[in-house]
Amino acid sequence: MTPGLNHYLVVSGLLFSLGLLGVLGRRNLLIIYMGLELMLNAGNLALVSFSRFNENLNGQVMVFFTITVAAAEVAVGLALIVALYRKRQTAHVEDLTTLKF
Amino acid sequence: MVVDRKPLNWWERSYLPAIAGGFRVTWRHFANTVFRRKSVTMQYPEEKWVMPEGYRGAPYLVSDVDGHTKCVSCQLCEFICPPKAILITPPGPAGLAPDRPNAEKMPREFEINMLRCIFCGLCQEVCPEEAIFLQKDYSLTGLARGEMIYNKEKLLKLGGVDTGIQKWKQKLNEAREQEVFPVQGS
Amino acid sequence: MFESVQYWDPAAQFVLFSALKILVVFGATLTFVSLAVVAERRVSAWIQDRVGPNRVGIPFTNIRFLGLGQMLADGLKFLLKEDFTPNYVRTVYFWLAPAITLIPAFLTLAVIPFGSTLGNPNNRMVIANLNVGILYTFGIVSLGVYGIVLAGYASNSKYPFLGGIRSSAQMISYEIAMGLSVIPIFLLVGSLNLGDVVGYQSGGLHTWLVWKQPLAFFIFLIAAFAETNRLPFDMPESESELIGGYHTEYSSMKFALFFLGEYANMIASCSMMVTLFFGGWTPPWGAEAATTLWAGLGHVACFLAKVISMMLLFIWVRWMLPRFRYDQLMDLGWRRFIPMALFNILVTAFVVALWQR
Amino acid sequence: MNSGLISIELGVGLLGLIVLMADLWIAPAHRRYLGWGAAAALTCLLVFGLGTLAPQSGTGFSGLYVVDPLARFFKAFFMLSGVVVLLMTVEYADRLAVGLSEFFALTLFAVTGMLFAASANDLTMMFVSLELITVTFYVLNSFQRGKLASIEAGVKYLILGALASAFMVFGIALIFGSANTTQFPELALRQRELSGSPIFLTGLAFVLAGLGFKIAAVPFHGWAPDVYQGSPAPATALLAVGSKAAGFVLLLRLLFGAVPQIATEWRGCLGGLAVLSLLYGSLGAIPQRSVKRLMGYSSIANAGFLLLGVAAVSPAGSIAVLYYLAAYCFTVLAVFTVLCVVMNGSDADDMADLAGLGVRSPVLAAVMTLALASLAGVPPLAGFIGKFLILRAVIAAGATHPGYYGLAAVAVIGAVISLYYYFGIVRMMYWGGESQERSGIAMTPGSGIALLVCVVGILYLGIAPHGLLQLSADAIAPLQPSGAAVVLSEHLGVVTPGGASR
Amino acid sequence: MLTFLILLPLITALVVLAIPGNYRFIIRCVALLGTLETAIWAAILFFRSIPGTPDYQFEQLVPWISAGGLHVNYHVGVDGISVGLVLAAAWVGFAATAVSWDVERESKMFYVLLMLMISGSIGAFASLDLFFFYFFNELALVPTFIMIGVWGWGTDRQAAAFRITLYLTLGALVALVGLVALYTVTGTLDVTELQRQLAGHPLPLKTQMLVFPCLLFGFGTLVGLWPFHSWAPLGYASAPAATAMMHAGILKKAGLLALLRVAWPFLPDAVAYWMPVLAWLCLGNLLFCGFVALRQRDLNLLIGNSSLAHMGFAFLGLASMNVIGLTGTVLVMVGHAFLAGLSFALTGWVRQQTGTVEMPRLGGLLRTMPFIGSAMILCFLAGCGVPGFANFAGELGVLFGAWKGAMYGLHGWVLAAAWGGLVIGGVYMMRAIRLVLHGEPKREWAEVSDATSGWRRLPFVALLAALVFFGVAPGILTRRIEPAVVEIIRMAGQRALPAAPPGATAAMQR
Amino acid sequence: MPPLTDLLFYVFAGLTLACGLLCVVNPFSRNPVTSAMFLVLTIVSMAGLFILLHAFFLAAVQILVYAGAVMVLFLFVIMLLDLREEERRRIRTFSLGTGALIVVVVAGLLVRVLSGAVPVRPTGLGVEGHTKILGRILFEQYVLPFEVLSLLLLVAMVGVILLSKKDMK
Repeated sequence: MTPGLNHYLVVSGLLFSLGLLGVLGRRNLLIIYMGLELMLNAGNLALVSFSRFNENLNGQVMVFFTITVAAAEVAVGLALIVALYRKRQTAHVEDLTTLKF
Repeated sequence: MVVDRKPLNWWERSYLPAIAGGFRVTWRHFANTVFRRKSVTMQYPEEKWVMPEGYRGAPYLVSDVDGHTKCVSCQLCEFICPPKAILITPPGPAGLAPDRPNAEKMPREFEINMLRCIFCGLCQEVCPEEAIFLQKDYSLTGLARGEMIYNKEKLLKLGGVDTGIQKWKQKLNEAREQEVFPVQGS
Repeated sequence: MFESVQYWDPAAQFVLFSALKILVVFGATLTFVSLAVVAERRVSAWIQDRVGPNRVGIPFTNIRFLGLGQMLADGLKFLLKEDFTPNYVRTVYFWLAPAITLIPAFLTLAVIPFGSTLGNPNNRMVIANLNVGILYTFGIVSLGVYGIVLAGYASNSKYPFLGGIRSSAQMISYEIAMGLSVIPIFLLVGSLNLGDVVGYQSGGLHTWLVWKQPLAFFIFLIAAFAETNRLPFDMPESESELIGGYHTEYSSMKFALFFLGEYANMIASCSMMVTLFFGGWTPPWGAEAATTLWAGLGHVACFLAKVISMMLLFIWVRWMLPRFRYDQLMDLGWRRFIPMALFNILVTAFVVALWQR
Repeated sequence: MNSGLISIELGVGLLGLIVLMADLWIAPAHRRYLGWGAAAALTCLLVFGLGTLAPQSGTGFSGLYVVDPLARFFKAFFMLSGVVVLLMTVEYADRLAVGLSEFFALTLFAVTGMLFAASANDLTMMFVSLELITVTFYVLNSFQRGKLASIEAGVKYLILGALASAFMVFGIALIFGSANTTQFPELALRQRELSGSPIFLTGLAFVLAGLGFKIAAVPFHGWAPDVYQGSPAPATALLAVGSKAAGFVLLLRLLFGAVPQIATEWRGCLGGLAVLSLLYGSLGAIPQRSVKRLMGYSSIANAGFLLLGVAAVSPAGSIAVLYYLAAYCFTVLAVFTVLCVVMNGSDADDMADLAGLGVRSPVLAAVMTLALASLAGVPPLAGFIGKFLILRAVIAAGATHPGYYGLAAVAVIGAVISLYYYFGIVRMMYWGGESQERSGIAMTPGSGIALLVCVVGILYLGIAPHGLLQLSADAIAPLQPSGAAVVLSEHLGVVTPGGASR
Repeated sequence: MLTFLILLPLITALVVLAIPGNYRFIIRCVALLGTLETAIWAAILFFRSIPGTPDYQFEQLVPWISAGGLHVNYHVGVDGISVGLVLAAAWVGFAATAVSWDVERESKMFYVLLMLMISGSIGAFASLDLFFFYFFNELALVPTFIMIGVWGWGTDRQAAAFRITLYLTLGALVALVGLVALYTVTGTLDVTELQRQLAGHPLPLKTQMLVFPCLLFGFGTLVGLWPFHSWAPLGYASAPAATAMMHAGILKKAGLLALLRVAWPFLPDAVAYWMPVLAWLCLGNLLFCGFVALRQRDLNLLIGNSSLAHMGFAFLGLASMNVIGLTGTVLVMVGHAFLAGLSFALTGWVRQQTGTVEMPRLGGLLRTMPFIGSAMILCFLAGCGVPGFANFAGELGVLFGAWKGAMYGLHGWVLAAAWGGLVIGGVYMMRAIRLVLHGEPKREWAEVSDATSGWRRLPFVALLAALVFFGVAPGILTRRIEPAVVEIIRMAGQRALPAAPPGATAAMQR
Repeated sequence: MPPLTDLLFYVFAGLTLACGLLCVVNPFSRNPVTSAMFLVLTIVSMAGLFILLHAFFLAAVQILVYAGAVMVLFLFVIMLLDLREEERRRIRTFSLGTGALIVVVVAGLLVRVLSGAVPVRPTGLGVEGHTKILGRILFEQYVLPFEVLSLLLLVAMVGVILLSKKDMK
């Protein structure tokens, strides 16, 4: 069966869900962050496939923006995680307990 | 003491002159080697280095003009040897060698472990009989460790006959000179 | 035999030629790598007033053609040595790393036009004629760092680790300078396709982009040194500090893969430089795409000659400059070359805009 | 390209760059003057920029960017809060170990992002400007690297912010795919056919989830209390005011500018979220001891109030949201400025540290009381008018659906609870226990000006709301009450000028 | 004129603010002068108002907001109902300022807040725009919380402050919801505008049924309608005298006024529907609070509960829905304003002198402080509804009204119970007199002093005089009240649907 | 050759999903490095999908930026932090289960909604991601977001330096 728009979209939807699974299910900040990257990528895939099948290149431009934003976010985020690790020797969500009541 | 760095001007700080200099130097060497064949490397097994005077290689035993071993088993060299490469077996109570009854104590066995020897030359320094010399050999090879322990025969063979230095003649001359030493006045 | 091919289905022809090209390029690169190793040793020797390895020729004869048999000997040695895996390493990554290092280096070569044609205009002498050739190259090159990082990580030992960290930082940093430095080229050429870049320079020596973009070339060259971890930027390996860096724990064939990777990277960089700045396969007097087999081969030879010259430059530089300190390296990359490259882009863009108006 | 349209954004962005560069030549001891300079310059931009530079309305950059009264309203809003936050930062400078000028610059960049957000007329522009805000806040929140709390705040904001971005990207993808455009006006043209497309609706829901994060509405609220507590006070203030307002302006534009019909269909959902936010925020705030954390919960509750205004799906509701935001801006800024000044010595922000403030500094205590009273909705302060407008909008919408009366009831309950916890702080200030500290509190001129601005704002908005109300009414004009909204107001037969239409 | 009255305390507050905090004497003098002037002007206003007309007088209208679909004007004016209340507010305000002479702590803030309260209450009574009514009401309410919290008495004053804050805010907000709902339907909050708009076009029943409960429970809470009353005694017990005077005496009446102004004329169907409920609830006030008052040991709690009981009378009058009942209610409101002011002033004096208001601990105060004691007896007598005081006329009116209303649906039991409430009132008042004033003076209270100087006596005398004056000549009030009440009844007469029992309309028309 | 590209779609899609799954929940290893490597594989397979969708430029950018820079940064950080202790932590079955439940719901919803997707303009062969056209759109239509992004990158740069500089001052 020739893959059409919906095939690509289902892949992207599943990828999004996988990323969400990583965010919700895992406790390691780095892996959570990777899950977030997966979700962003799922968005990219959806954009590119729409862009292809709708014959509208604007979606690809949006992907370009997304990738850039993701890169910036990752840079800041990893710097933050490293700062956290320096302070607390952990990269685990459960250890973020300073701010509770 | 603090040595201030030489302040660089703008042009120097771009490091381009230094880089160009580097290119020049390396190019000179390259060209010398390739085009003028001025490489410093010898084609070793074919060409060999001519040892300079005074080169100190492996220590070998020498025999005197009569072809006799000069060593008298005093064991000073064995004692002084830093890596303990020398092993001397003195003649012991069994008596003197039958071939040289006049000699004092010719070693029954004299071994140098060339794997250990560091060519320091202390044995030569210390030898009262001038029986051991550092010679020009530097490339000692063997197929087994055992081969690298040179025994007396091998050492003597490699060492050859020493004609230049005759210690006892010297001593004799010195003794003679001492006889006219003004003793009586004392 | 060749004649019969011409009557095949075009697609089949395409596949056949592509496969052939891939085979040839792969084989040639491997040969080139071993040659480069020998060449490096010999040139090094010459620069240091030595002779270098000149004895190993054809075995069991006295024929020693410049010692080129050394490359076989080296290869044999790598193959036959004991392959040693320390028991504290992370095994999977330890095995993965050398392979990851090697693959990108070869993949990079896919987009480089190493000749015009072999007479048939349909078969261009490039494995993949991509519109985004240069981006592809940079993408693949950027993957190369994984091998080194993983090697450092997998070795589970401090020197390889430091080497891996240094290397990844160095490669990421210089990738930026490198990428920025080539942008003016594409501003001038107007296409990301490397074939077009070569076409732009096909008018002869004076059309080579190195004259128009000396600064870009300069930056690219130095970034290439850093990307290939060559002296004076071989911090990741730096024998005197890190006893070999990321490949300290490697031996035998796995080490050989790193070695191959390094030289293949070097070849790739040189090919890139030749393509971007020195007219690619065009001879210095300029040329159109070849129409005969021999002209085509001549172009390939021309390309190879240029690449070899660039490689010699690499080798030459190795003996010229001392190793930089790590902070100096980073300083150079971030605070000198990136601004310079940006400046270059601005100026070029300005000029191009003026010129087009 | 009519780049004159973005002159304000350019100005603020350049100002940030200048601050960043000026840092190189300014001795560390004098860096705080940079804040003064930045605040002054921003004020100039606010006055001249909105007055002369970009008075024209218009659409630019191929429809991605629009300057209309709504945008201008929010631009003024953002710049004003930027000025106050800068002044606040000057007060806070001693506690930022390093990078003071970077803090100023980042504040300015965040404001730039907000300015762009105010004018975003396209999903791409919306995404990009929101990301500019968000990423800036990652840094601002964790600015006190030495404090674990600050870093944790940053990390929490980071994870949830990135999650929101991911949702937004996916949502934008789906909207783009089903509508083949990302521009709001074009979406508005096609909304009738799109409202039947499940992909479009899913995408819209995802984008709204992303915006929900920005405004800290339940269930995207998880970060707010922690982040508010952990972050440096100026960052929190900007987060509370600017980021939330940016979220709301985009929400308004998206819901009413692009898909009013769907907004009407989804009003129940919006109302539900509003109720949840209100109750969660109000109830969560009760046991808090940390003032900043309390403000975090209060911010959730206020998001609930604002969402009520949105859920009303009427011009009145939008006006109310705008007015409420303006009131909220002054009030929250006042609270955080006072916190900045009071907490100067200690870094803690426990409520007990406020004990005896009434004695130590009657002025600060009075301002704080005023601000809290305004937050609680006590007349004649700004907050009251805001709450009144929201209530009015909700009750007016009640004619279309009786569920709105329930919303009004929840609003009342929320307001009462909020009064409880706000007055908890007031009580602490005036007759709360014995504080060890008896010394007076010095206030720098910077925070003095900031407080003055806030107090004047609170009182002005409370006593003479006409001007701002007119502005808000003008501002929401571009959100054409097309389609459903018109039907709605006709059905209501309300809000007709003069009131004598019957 | 009215604006001037509203502004006068505000200006005084500003002047006080400008005086440095340690010039206490000057602050007090300024505050006293300001309130005295207000009181005098209020009296002038009262006597210059024309009796016998339902029209609003001294009207003033300034446009305030007319943007964003919101149209609110600053609109003040008084009719017969509110003019008395304005007078009472100013008068009690003056008395409250006078009895606060001895406040030492943070006296500046105290006076400022007090001025705000006075200004707010006058404003609330004078507002003809419900938005401003709410506005002024809250302006007067908020200082209450602070004053109780800061200057209050007793250990649980914070709890009291919190409870009063929460209850009153909740009430205010619920009322606000009602007002907003009214506004969304009519588009205006101006009472005159509403009257004009709704004349002949009564609101739909649905709206009425929506708005009325909000108003009833909102304002009911403000007034202290059972069972939302529990804040009141506690709050009064903790509040400083002046606050309690202002709040119990004046502010509560704002809620009643709003009900009278808005609920009765504009929402008659809903009123009719809720009438029985209201009646039973006011019984709660009358009997429950009365019984609670019987059991009190604390004089302030007793007075607080008794004032709730009085509010019960007011509600009863409202529930009766006829001219005499409503007039009685207004009379009760005015009378109780003075009465509550006076009683809290007196207990404030006692508490300040003795430090306690526990009735069993006091005793024989009539001997040690004859003036205060006498005033207290008079005051308590007034509280029982003894003729000659203002309350008597009001309570009588209410009971008559209720009697009449019984024909229209008010349960007979309610009426009987109201009489019972009157009796209970007598009982606890007498008990208080016995416990506090009579008997042997205790030795621990030998040192206490009476209000001796003329200045000290002035507030008590003023309030007593007012009580007696309106008790003796209620006609001065009723002449002004009746036309306004008639107008209200007339408005209420136009009902959306003829659901009332046959005789009702006639009864209401009377 | 259409069948080949179809086949490639299934290969790349399968790879993408499988590697994505192994990235977030790997039953064999909880080592973050493994996750990161699988994420790299995911990204590379996605680049393959991009190529199938004729988005060559984006495929290259995807590899260049994501695989080449972002993920290296990830690896870098993972290596900097000594996370071996993390691997030994007990998995919270409950939270994982709850998360999985939510995810299943979301996934179900998405798949149901998305499987019915049809192109809005289903005619034609579609546009190729020619770099030139893309560049034109980017710099003409989307120049403003592009410039905003540049500011964003500046902010990120400043932020990273602030956050990770050793002891400043």
